[in-house]
Amino acid sequence: MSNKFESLSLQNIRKEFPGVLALDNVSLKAEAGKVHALMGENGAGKSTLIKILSGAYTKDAGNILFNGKEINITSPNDSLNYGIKVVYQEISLIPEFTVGENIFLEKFPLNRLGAIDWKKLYDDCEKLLQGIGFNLDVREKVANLSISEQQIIEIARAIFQNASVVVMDEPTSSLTPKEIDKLFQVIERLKNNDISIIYITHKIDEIFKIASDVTVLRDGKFISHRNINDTSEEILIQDMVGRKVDQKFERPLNTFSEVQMNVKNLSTLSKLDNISFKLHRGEILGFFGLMGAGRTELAKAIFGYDKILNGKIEIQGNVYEKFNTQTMVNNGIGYVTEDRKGEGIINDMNLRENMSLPSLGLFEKFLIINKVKEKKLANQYIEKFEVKTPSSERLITLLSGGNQQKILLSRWLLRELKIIILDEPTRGVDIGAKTEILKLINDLAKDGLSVILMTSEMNDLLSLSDRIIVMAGGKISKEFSKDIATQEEIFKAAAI
Amino acid sequence: MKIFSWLMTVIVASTLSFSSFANPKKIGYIVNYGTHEWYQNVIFGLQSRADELGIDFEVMDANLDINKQTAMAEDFMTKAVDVLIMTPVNEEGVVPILRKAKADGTPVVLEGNPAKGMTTLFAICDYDAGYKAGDAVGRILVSRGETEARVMDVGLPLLSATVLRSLGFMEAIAKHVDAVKVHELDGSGMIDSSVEVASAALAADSNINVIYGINDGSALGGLQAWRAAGLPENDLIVAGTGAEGLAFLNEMTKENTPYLVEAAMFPEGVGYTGMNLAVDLFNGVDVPEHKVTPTLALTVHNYANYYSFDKAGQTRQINFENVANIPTETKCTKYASDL
Amino acid sequence: MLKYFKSNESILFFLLIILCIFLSFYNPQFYSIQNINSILRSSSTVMIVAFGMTILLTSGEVDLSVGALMSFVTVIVMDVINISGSLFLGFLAVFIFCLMIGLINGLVRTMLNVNSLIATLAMMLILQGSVYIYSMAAIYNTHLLPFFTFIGQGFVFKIPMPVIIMLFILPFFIFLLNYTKYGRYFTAIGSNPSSSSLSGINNNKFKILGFVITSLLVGVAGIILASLMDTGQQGSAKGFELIVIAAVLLGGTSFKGGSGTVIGTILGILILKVIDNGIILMRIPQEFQLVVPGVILILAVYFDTLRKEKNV
Amino acid sequence: MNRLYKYLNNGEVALGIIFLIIFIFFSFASEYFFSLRNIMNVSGQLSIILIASVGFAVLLIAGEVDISIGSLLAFVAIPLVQIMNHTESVMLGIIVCILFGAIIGLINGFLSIYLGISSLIVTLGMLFILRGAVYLYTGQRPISDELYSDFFFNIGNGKLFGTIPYAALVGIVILLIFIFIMKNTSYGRKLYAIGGNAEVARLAGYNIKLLKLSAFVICSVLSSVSAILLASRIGSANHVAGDLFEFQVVAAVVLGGVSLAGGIGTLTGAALGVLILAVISNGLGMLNVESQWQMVLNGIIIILAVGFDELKRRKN
Repeated sequence: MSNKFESLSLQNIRKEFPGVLALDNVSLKAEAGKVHALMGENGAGKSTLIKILSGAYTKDAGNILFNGKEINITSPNDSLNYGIKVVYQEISLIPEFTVGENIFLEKFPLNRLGAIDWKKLYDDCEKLLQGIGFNLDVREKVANLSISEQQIIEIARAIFQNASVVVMDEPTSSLTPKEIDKLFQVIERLKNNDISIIYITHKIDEIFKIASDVTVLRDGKFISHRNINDTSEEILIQDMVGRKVDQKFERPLNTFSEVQMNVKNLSTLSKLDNISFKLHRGEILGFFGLMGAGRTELAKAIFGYDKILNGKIEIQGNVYEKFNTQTMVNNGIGYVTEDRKGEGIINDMNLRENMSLPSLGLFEKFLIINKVKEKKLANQYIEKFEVKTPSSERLITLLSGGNQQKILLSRWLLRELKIIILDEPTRGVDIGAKTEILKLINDLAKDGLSVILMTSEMNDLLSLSDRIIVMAGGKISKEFSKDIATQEEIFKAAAI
Repeated sequence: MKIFSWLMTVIVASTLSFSSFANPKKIGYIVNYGTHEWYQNVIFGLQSRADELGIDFEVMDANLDINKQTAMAEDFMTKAVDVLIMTPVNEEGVVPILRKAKADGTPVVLEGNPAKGMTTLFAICDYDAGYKAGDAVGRILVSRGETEARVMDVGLPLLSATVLRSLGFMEAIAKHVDAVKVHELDGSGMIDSSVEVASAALAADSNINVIYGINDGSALGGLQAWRAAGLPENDLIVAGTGAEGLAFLNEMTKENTPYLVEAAMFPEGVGYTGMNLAVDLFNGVDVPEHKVTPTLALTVHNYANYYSFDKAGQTRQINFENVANIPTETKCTKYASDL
Repeated sequence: MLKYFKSNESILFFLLIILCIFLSFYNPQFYSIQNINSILRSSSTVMIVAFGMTILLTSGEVDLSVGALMSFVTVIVMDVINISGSLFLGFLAVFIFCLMIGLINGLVRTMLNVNSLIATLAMMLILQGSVYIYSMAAIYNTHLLPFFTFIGQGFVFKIPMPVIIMLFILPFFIFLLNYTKYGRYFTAIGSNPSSSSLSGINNNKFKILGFVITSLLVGVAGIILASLMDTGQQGSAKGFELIVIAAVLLGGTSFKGGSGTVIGTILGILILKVIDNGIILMRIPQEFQLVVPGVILILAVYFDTLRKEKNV
Repeated sequence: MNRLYKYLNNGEVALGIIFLIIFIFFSFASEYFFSLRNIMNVSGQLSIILIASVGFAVLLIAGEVDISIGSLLAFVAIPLVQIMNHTESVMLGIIVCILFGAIIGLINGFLSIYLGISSLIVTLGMLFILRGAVYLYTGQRPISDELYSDFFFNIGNGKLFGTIPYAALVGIVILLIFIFIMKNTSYGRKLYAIGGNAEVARLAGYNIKLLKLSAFVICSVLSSVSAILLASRIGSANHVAGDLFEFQVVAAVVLGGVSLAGGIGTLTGAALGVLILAVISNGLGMLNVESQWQMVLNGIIIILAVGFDELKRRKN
């Protein structure tokens, strides 16, 4: 690979899975020194395309050209040899390894005896990280780092040695604005080194900051390739969704009186420190916090998943000091996790079974589950949310992330609910589904459901929340009512 | 008090030293399967004699782990026992131990089967024990006017000792009537596996009139399988081996039981003899290479001479004297090496 | 009925039929009532315990202490009935003891968070040792209660009692795993414990329940075994845990939790037992009783893997 | 302070402290325990389990398991003793024995990796198959060492300068080599990586199948080394050898903090696990504790030690 990298072309790529045509005649050209954005809803085929590039899948038809010459990628090794590096959306690091080990995972530096040269490894690693503007303890175990720090390691790993193409799959989804800025600087540097970047994101504003070209896929098909100067937000959304959507979303100023849940002085061993707040009936309470602020921890503590050290929760007059998830579910609370794969879906179950898991009591008569009734209700929600599946009896693992998320939401909505805790409900969800989900949240609140909305999407937060609580370092740092909340103020409160 | 006990010790010690032979102070016994009833009774016999002689007697249980047995031999040598008694988990496995013990100067007495490099052994004759039971069964068959013995042998091919028992049993019967081994089974020496394999075998062919078990569990397992299959017991004869514990006494003393013969091996007697042998070896007395311990075919008529059995209290008491008076071979008819 | 056979089960069913046909050609005795009864009787204790083990494996746990517990049960039941002369007290003692052991296994697993493979391995050692602390000698039947003998050795309409007991328990587990929420919960807990907990399921409660059910079933099997042996025998049921686990795995339950069926388990046990029986019928060296199940286990799981790969 | 806390929280240090407490306890409780002779004996005795445990731990770290090692112990001793008896060459016997071990490792690995059958199932099947094969081949009679050579005797029974058992030396050398490999070579780190997250490792371009296969072979080969030591100690290829050996190894390795889920744990920890169980066994024997109590105590200690470790992990 001594010759200089110029371009990588994917031509008429086709990939079929049993029953699904994942990619149909898709083409894309990545050129040295340019950022090529790849967009599309969930299930559009972006992940499949990347996996073909990285050698995780092999294509059924089509060509891959490297500097104009056809190449064969049949294994991750082939891909790495051509300098194609992928930064995956899901963290793909070894948690028990140190930062340095993870970055040099592909090739450990060896000394003359053939053993790992630890000093060189850590020295090089430190240099590399400083070179791209990040400071991390290279000897720390990755398991002890925050998600955003892990994301940085992913990126560093991809670029540490002779990359020609770096594929980034939603790299900013868990980064703070400051870190995103740094990432963009890194991308600029890569561009200057004639490296090509394939950049996948849902955040349209990012594209206009860094990309030169945009390719849009929909349902496994190639839709458009546009120069960034020839396009606009509206056009891109239309390309992705296939129809015009109103992305803007407003919620009128509301006042609430009936307290649904009262959290008092909640603390946990791990992070939370003396958290108190009230949640009203029909209210959407937004929570904002940077990585490590303790939002997810709070959600899990309230829901009874993590043990609390002290404090209590009052729900409609009942006071709980000791409780588990069962207590909360019985009290009409639901929780949608941010970690769909790890904590959400159950692989061995189909859609129906995944959906009805917490609510089997609804279908139970004399201990027997009425499967007909269960199926009916499941199908109702599959239709309502336009889940793309041939039937409710399909294994959930065969669905795309967005569709899985819809099932997980349905898991709670098909039962009588008073409060729902949503942790990043739109993460990794395409724009079409995202708007649907946001609208649904609004409708549910109108019907009297109380919503705790934890999201990093500032727009969603501001447009939906009736109040916003900002967390930092496991504490509540500030509370805003809808009318006075601004993006700047929120960031200020979060960055304490 | 302390002075008194000290004085006693001195007196006892000095009297002992005046006698022509000094008893060993400490003897260790590595048992292969110490929780088994048979070995419980062997240990009882060893301990009884050790107590009589004032010997400190310790037991370690290899629990059928051949690796552990080697480690335990080393441990006993560390504990500086005067004599080491061993029932090998497997007789071939102790050859290196014997070599080490020789280098260490620890005399070793084996129980059970001979091994290369050993000095002395105390054991029953497995072949002869089986033979005696077979002989008794043969007589009963003749007295019943039967001309053929159709035998289900609930055996244990894992051990040469148990194979010898089956062999002796069959050869003795053949002296009286035609002997056919209809089934040759591996009951693992356990009652539950014996029930299982015997059930299957009886389903294949239940034209049987003799069940032989290489130990009590195997014999009872065979009998239980027979009962569970709902077969008539009138013409059946069951013979077990070992007189390991209470099992055969319980069954044999029932009304109308087919369990008529037990090749008794008197484990308590085995232990008692073994302790004497160990003391002799320690004292440099000329010991036989194989000290045979008594065996006898027990029936409901003669068992009381050797065991007083309390059925309600579930205890048995051996009569060491009567057992010692049983005429005993000086040499076995067949050994493992003859197989 | 056919609807309840998932594909894996049909493979096993097919295998079983072939085995039976083969054996009956070889030895017509195979189809004698006596032989079938012998197979079914020796299968029934394994099956009874395997119902519980299926639940445990489905929920991602395992219990290696079943064999040791079973032999302990034979000793307890015989001893207590001997002393009290009451079947009821004997059974009560067994079930209280089993309940306790199941609870301890479950609590060690959930509260101390010890991997169940290790926790129950340790329990196996503890039970194997403590049964001799309870009594060094085997306990013989001195109560001579006819009903006790009937449990293991009796027949009803020519069907052995252990089989009838098994058939009595079986529908309960088919019902439990297929038609109630508990079946779903066990699957969910085994497949993704975080998710099931976040769905309001008390994982620990159901895991403990799984251990307790298994132990109680061991109690039933142990009573049958005691009756069959007419003895309370320490050291009996040696290697029983491996047979049960092998049969459940052969039946298509995954060791990683999440999928398992009672029908599959039953087929797995029947296959293993028919092989055992066939080896004796055909008078093949009994050593093959070790080799053949090993090969079958690997092959069956291999076919299952192939089938699953095709489906994805 | 923080550093001290971190240090004490390290699993191996905690195990080391447990070991020391046990060691000191037995030293005071038994007059025989704390003697050079006994300590040397124990170090020789535990080496059989130690060597197999090293291999087993390597395989566990790589995310697979092999519970057929007990049967393997009995199986590979057969070619060892047979060849020794027939050719009078101990070395040839050892080589063929290890070769047999490697082949079984390859078979286990092939079935689980290339055919995709869970390694637990494959090796459970292999456990039955190998034991059955041993019974069939030997007719359940041990094959004794008829060569009776000093060299072979000394492998498992001899002592360097009359004090240090050769077996212990073999064990320590193998342990140190593999500690080094697992810690400081890219091969070792790759095994950790595939055990920790196989998908990540695959995307990093590792040949996972080959790496896992090699771990199977290491496990089987090291178990074969254990088999050689055992054969020397029992002077035969014995059909009852290695029964329930796999349980002892699993208990020791997990006690040592190696995770059954793969990717976590160290060989130092595994060795400490072996050491603790061996010392307890020896100490209780020295105290003349009855075997049934030994079993009970062993069970309780395993639960407490692993439970304590887990609780501590959860607190963090």
